[in-house]
Amino acid sequence: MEKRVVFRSGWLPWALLAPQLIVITVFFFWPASQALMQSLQMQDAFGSSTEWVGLQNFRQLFDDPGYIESFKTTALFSVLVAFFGISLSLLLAVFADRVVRGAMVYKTLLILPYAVAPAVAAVLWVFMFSPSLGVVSYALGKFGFEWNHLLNSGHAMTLIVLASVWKQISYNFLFFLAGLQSIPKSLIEAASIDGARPWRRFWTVQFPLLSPTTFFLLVINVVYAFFDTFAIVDAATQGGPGKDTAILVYKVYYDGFKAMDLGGSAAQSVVLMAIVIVLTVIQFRYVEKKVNY
Amino acid sequence: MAALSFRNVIKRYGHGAKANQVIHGVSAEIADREFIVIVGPSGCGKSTLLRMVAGLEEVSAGEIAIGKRVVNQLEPAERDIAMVFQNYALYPHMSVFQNMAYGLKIAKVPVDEIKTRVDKAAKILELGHLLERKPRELSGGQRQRVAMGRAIVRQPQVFLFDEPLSNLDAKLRAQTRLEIQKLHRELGITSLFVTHDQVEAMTLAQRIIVMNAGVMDQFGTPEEVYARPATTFVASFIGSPPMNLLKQAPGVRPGMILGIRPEHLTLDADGWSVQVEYVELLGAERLIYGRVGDEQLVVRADESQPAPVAGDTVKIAARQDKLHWFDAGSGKRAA
Amino acid sequence: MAALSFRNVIKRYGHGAKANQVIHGVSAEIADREFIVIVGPSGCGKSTLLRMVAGLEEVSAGEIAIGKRVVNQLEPAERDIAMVFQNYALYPHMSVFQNMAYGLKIAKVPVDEIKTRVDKAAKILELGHLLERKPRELSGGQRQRVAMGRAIVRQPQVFLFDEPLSNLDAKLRAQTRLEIQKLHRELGITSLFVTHDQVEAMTLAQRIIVMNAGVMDQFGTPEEVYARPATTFVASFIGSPPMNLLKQAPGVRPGMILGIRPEHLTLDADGWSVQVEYVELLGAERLIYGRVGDEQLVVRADESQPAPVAGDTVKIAARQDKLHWFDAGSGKRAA
Amino acid sequence: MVERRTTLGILAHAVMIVGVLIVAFPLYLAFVASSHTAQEVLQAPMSLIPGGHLWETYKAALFGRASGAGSTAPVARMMWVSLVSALVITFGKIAISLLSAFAVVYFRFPFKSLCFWAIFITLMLPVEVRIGPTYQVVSNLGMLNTYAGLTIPLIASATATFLFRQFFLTVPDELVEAARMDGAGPMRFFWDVLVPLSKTSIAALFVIQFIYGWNQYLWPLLATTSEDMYPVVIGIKRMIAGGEGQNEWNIVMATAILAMLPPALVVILMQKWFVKGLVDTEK
Amino acid sequence: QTEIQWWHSMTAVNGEWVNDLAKQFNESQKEYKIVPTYKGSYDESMTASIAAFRAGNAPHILQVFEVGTATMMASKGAVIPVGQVMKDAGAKFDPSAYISAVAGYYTAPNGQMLSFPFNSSTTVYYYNKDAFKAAGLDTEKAPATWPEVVAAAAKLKAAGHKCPFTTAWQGWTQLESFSAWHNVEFATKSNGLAGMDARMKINSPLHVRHIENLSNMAKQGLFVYKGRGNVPEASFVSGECAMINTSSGFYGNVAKNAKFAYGLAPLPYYPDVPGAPQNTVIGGASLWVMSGKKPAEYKGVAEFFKFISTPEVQSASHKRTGYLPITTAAYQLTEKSGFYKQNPGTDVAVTQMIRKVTDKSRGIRLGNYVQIRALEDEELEQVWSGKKAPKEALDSIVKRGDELLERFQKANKS
Ligand SMILES: Nc1ncnc2c1ncn2[C@@H]1O[C@H](COP(=O)(O)OP(=O)(O)OP(=O)(O)O)[C@@H](O)[C@H]1O
Ligand SMILES: Nc1ncnc2c1ncn2[C@@H]1O[C@H](COP(=O)(O)OP(=O)(O)OP(=O)(O)O)[C@@H](O)[C@H]1O
Ligand SMILES: O=P(O)(O)OC[C@@H](O)CO
Ligand SMILES: [Mg+2]
Ligand SMILES: [Mg+2]
Repeated sequence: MEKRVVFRSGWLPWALLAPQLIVITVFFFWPASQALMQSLQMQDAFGSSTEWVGLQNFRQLFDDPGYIESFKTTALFSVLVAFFGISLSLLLAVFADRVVRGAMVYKTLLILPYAVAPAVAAVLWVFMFSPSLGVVSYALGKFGFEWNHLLNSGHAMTLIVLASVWKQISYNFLFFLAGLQSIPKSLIEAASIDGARPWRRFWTVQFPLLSPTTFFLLVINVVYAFFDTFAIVDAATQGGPGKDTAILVYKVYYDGFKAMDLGGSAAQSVVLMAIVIVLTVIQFRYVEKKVNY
Repeated sequence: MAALSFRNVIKRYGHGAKANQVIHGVSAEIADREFIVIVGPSGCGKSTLLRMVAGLEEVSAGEIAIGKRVVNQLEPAERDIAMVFQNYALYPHMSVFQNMAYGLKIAKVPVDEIKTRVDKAAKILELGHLLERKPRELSGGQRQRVAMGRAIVRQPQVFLFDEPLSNLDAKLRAQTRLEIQKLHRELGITSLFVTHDQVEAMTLAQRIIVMNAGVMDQFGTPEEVYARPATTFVASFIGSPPMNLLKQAPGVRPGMILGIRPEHLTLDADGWSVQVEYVELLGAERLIYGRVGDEQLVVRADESQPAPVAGDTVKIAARQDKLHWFDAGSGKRAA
Repeated sequence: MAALSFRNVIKRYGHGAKANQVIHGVSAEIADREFIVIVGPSGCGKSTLLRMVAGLEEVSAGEIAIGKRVVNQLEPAERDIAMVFQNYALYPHMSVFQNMAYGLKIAKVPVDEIKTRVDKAAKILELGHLLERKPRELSGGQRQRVAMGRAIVRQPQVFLFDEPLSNLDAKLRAQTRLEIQKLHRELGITSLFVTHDQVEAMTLAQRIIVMNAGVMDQFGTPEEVYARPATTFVASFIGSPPMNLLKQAPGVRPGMILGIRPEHLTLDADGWSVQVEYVELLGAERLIYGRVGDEQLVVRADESQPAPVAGDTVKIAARQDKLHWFDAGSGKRAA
Repeated sequence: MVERRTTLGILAHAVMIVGVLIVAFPLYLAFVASSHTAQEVLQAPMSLIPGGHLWETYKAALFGRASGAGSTAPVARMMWVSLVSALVITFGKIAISLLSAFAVVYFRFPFKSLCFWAIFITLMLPVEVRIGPTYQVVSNLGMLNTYAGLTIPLIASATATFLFRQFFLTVPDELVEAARMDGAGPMRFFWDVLVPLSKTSIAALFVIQFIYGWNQYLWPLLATTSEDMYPVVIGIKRMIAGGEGQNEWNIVMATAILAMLPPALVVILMQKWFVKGLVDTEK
Repeated sequence: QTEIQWWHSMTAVNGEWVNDLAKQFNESQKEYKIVPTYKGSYDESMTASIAAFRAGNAPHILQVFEVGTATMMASKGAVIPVGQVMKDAGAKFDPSAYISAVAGYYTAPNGQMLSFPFNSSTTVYYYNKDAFKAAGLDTEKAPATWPEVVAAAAKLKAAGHKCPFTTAWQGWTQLESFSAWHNVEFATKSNGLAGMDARMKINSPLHVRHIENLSNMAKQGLFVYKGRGNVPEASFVSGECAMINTSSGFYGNVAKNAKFAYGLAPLPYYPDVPGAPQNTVIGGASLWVMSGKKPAEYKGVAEFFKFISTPEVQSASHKRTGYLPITTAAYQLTEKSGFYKQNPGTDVAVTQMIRKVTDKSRGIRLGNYVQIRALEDEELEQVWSGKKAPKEALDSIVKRGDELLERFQKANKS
């Protein structure tokens, strides 16, 4: 897309772009190419010996059932986070949209988790669900439900999903609310004159019209689940039990920084970058199309 | 198709101390198959009145009846009405066909019949080739027709239109006006049409309701409203340029207002001396703006009359059979 | 204040194979202090022409001169012009005062003088009490006046207006038209005013440029353009309802087109038989739509004439001194 | 809404109240825990009514008199580090993004689309995926344990540039034209018109970036090695070591609450702008 | 004043101890200042420091747990042997003053002491006497064998105890120490001490039997899993779990925070295994000196090491934390003070360690050991949760562990 009128200057645009270009070159492209290089190397922990190994790291990666497992874990986790994050916040937004009195109070309380760091969110949830001193696990115990995320991978997954969804709900909520409020009121009225009751109206009019917002949030939530939840996993389960909650970023970090397998970790970085680039392009295409019409 | 009655309808927005009454007791009986236009300046309560009929606003007091049913307590869906909105309110994510079919689908009309009815409406409105398009792929006029189509397929008792033409350009507006008239002739559905444009009102209406600040100033045929405006408000609102309303011109008694339309003033006759301020040429005719004493005056003159220029003083006479007299206090028609 | 010349101006968008020529050699001499309106349908190149004068678009070929200076190569700011945009393009974050003062501030006009000039302009436009407001706190008409004020304070050689009234409602539009005229009388600055509304063109212009698909069809006073349209395009574009253009009516030779304005047709005379299709009442007069043979026809009749209804057949005659003849091939005026 | 029925209204309130209760519960719990002594918190289940040790706990947290597991560094200092880095990230990102978006939207120049893609490819690639090499780059540049190291690498992403670009595209062309007619050059236009117009977008980005900067975890975990450069989020994690029972949960929770306060304030005070800025520009 | 950075992983009581040591040293002289920084758990701080080293930003002194020893040893040029540091600084340094089991572990084949044995520990057994009493068990006689542990646990459970037995550092206590204690191989090549080509051996029938035993306990609720690393220790202090296998270095914490009577005892064993009990392996951590610093700074490091190896400091540390006294002199000093008499069980760790060692029990030093620990955790968790059979899990540890060992061998071959 282009502006009709543009300024003419040979050097000015470059001067304007310079800070950004410098920063991304030094802190993005350089490291990224570094990652690419390292993915083809094998190094000892202290970096004193380096050996080119071609695609061996990648081969090893995809031969490793643990990695494939981690893919599945990530997929499951992202789907759960995106699904619950989006649907719960949509539910809240739909009702918040109806509420007139007290709306401000509800809204303010609902957006608070946005301010909480993922790492802190995990701490809060671990604290609630700790098998020995958690208030919630205690309450669950009273109902005869033994909560133990240390051994039960279902529980562990539930815990990180809960914490991640909780953390993300505010953000989604804000967008949905804004999205709902930007749907022209007359459309709702038209639908009600057409005979649609609230439930039907929601599914046939409001929800389809929210689809740009939903799509946007879907991408954001998936990216969030892929990356920003590292802190949650690290603080809540450390990938356990077994490797049942070791999502991809956690594994990158773990293999690179804990296991000191730089080549393997770099190879994983490269794979992740590829995934994200695909996501970016999809998102970009979509946004671009949308702005055009 | 049904008659429509307003019985002392009142509308207040807000509650208690903050309540703000915007409709002050409107009563009107609209016959079956009639085409009624509600006209009035912005904020006078036209939309509010219409939306009460639609069920989009609650009636604060009084009754609205469609046919024999008082509908005050019914949901919009239960009133058997259809409405065309100013911005059309087409569902942007549905095709033209889906837009028109939506209401029928909800009413569980069989698929076959939906198709027949939509096709028929599309044919009437010449939308046949556009059925698969999305609203954003249509021009303003086409969108407007889809909005009408959506109303038509429902075969409702009453059509409601809230300024449906105001987003169209002048040419399209004129053309759509004709289409609406044609449609009404064909379908004969009782219609309530809101506009603030008096030309629209005059050309479309069988009867006009002139609203003024929440009050119904006049309810009559276009001819009546034009020829015998019930209040100074109606007199000045209907007709362009508006009727000259004179308080101090020679021959006007105190406490009275004399109304005379610009086209009923003749140049070069034996009458008031008018100072010409400027002249506007409108194709076939001229508007001459002038001043008699302290009062502004407009004369509409055609080519056959002489053409004064700004600064001239001309003599002007009014056709005596076209004088309107109003009470200066109430603004009501005196004779 | 300065004269303005177009010398065989051509405009192409794009380059090479994709080039798209939209202005095909326009030449015109506009005198100092003249008020020129450029009128034509959407997409005919009006804005493009104006924007070339402003320096917002490059001239592909030909010359534009302001006063004695060819301005083709000058930056907009150097051309000593001011422009009023359709959407006003007010700086939303600046107050009215700041909006008007911005250009002067950049030109480093001393603060005192800025103040004087803005105040003066504000007074002329009755904006004095609004100077501290932000554009969003103004009504459409007020915004329009601010946009004009911004142009005025610059005391430019030439005023450019790109459909500045099209966002206003009918009443305000009429009123603003008068204000622009008054302003032009007072300041006498050469003005180029773009519109697609022929009424606006007729009422405002000293001379009208009628554009049609990148070509200047006619350049003349409103009276000339109305009374002696140079092409069928001009004939049908100017006047509402437009001139009837008949190819097959009795008495029209093949290869020719007969033009006759609706107001020059009289009912009940000894002439063509016309089948009335419907009648539109416009306050003081009626538009009678009918058909003579295969051709559509509109008659404008005032109250004094009889009032046929749809379905009637009436006799219609044309005033012989008001006939226009065009060549059917080129569309050019024959007589 | 169209329906007048009160049942729906009541349902709406009910859903909101349940939602708010669930969403706010963890925060309430944290607050309650921070008002008890460490021993009281360990009483499974902990009392759900606030205790009387609020002030002591916060004092201990803020000034580092805790004696529990892990780090006992004063939270006040960490808050300061967090604040500085969050602000540097926020303003740095907004500043460079405004400039580059301006260049990309309002100029035509060679290799424009290359630059464009180079910038936007960084849009969603978070530091996490190139964490190792980035760490090395930063350490090669000697920026570990500095505010620069803590912040600049996080500035290297295009989110803000993208947002501004989207916004600039919605600014009517006529405004540039009017400015040009008024004699304004590019930079003049940028400062006098574009930046003031971008206020809402800037505000929205301020919120997003502030939160983003404040809540960083993985990067500071690596980029800081000295305790007086720990941001508060790391501080919290550092306080938890060696099992639930050993941690002074009251202090941990007090710190969590403290760590939340500044971003929460930013979010609450700016929520109106935040959404507006994002929605107006189509994300 | 020369600042010396010291990164450690000591928390709670042990964290206070470390800070106090630094403070005492800093107050004892004016020239140097030790700055201790908590860098997270053992594995966290180790990886953080390696990363820091690569970035040229390593601390002077780094506390690395025994698991990281092989990695540190293999690092070429990253560390300076402690022996060297002391020699260069002209400090008197006599390796023979150290308890041989400890010194041996950190000494290179050429006899050079590589790191300073700072907080060496070994696995011991803690039990809650109050809980034992409530369950009708003999509070003065801890269960000595695994069958006795099971029986005791069953009684505790019957008495309503929710967590009769747990273990911290499950890999260390239940596989590594377990192997040495029963004199079976954990890995070939003398558990890695004799070369980088060692391979895992922990799927032997005895190992399987033990894990099966624990797994059954878990099923019956006699053993409750409380997490990785030292995390489970908290559940003992809080009284939730009545018995725990963990480091002797946990003593200080228990002594300070336990609100109940407790006892220390040797690790349990299987009485039918010949040679059991043998001895336990060393745990805890040692201090490594990183390369690339200024001579003056190394001098300070040497001074500090000298300070903390004085018998007085050593003995005080031992008493305070439960870590082993690493010099014979310190042990004797402690004994003389009557500490062991007053605090029965505190000598368990020492006596367990100083028995005669075999090739299978001298210690364990493997490459990529950190990850092997991690996969021990992962696999064992699968067993406790019933998702994998013990044999299957142990086989998997062997297989995956061998891969890691191979990789390490390859990456460090030259
Ligand atoms: N929801 C509302 N709450 C309070 N007052 C309202 C509401 N809707 C309309 N009003 C007020 O009621 C009066 C009538 O409004 P209404 O929309 O009916 O006017 P209108 O005649 O349709 O005007 P327009 O031609 O501008 O559409 C106005 O004064 C308006 O401010
Ligand atoms: N930037 C451009 N690039 C390519 N073609 C253009 C551009 N701007 C205008 N055109 C084309 O030039 C022609 C004339 O456009 P212009 O805007 O001058 O029309 P206009 O007479 O002002 O119409 P309107 O009344 O709709 O404003 C149109 O066909 C238009 O599509
Ligand atoms: O708790 P510590 O300090 O004795 O250390 C235990 C570690 O050796 C386990 O590998
Ligand atoms: Mg209205
Ligand atoms: Mg135009």
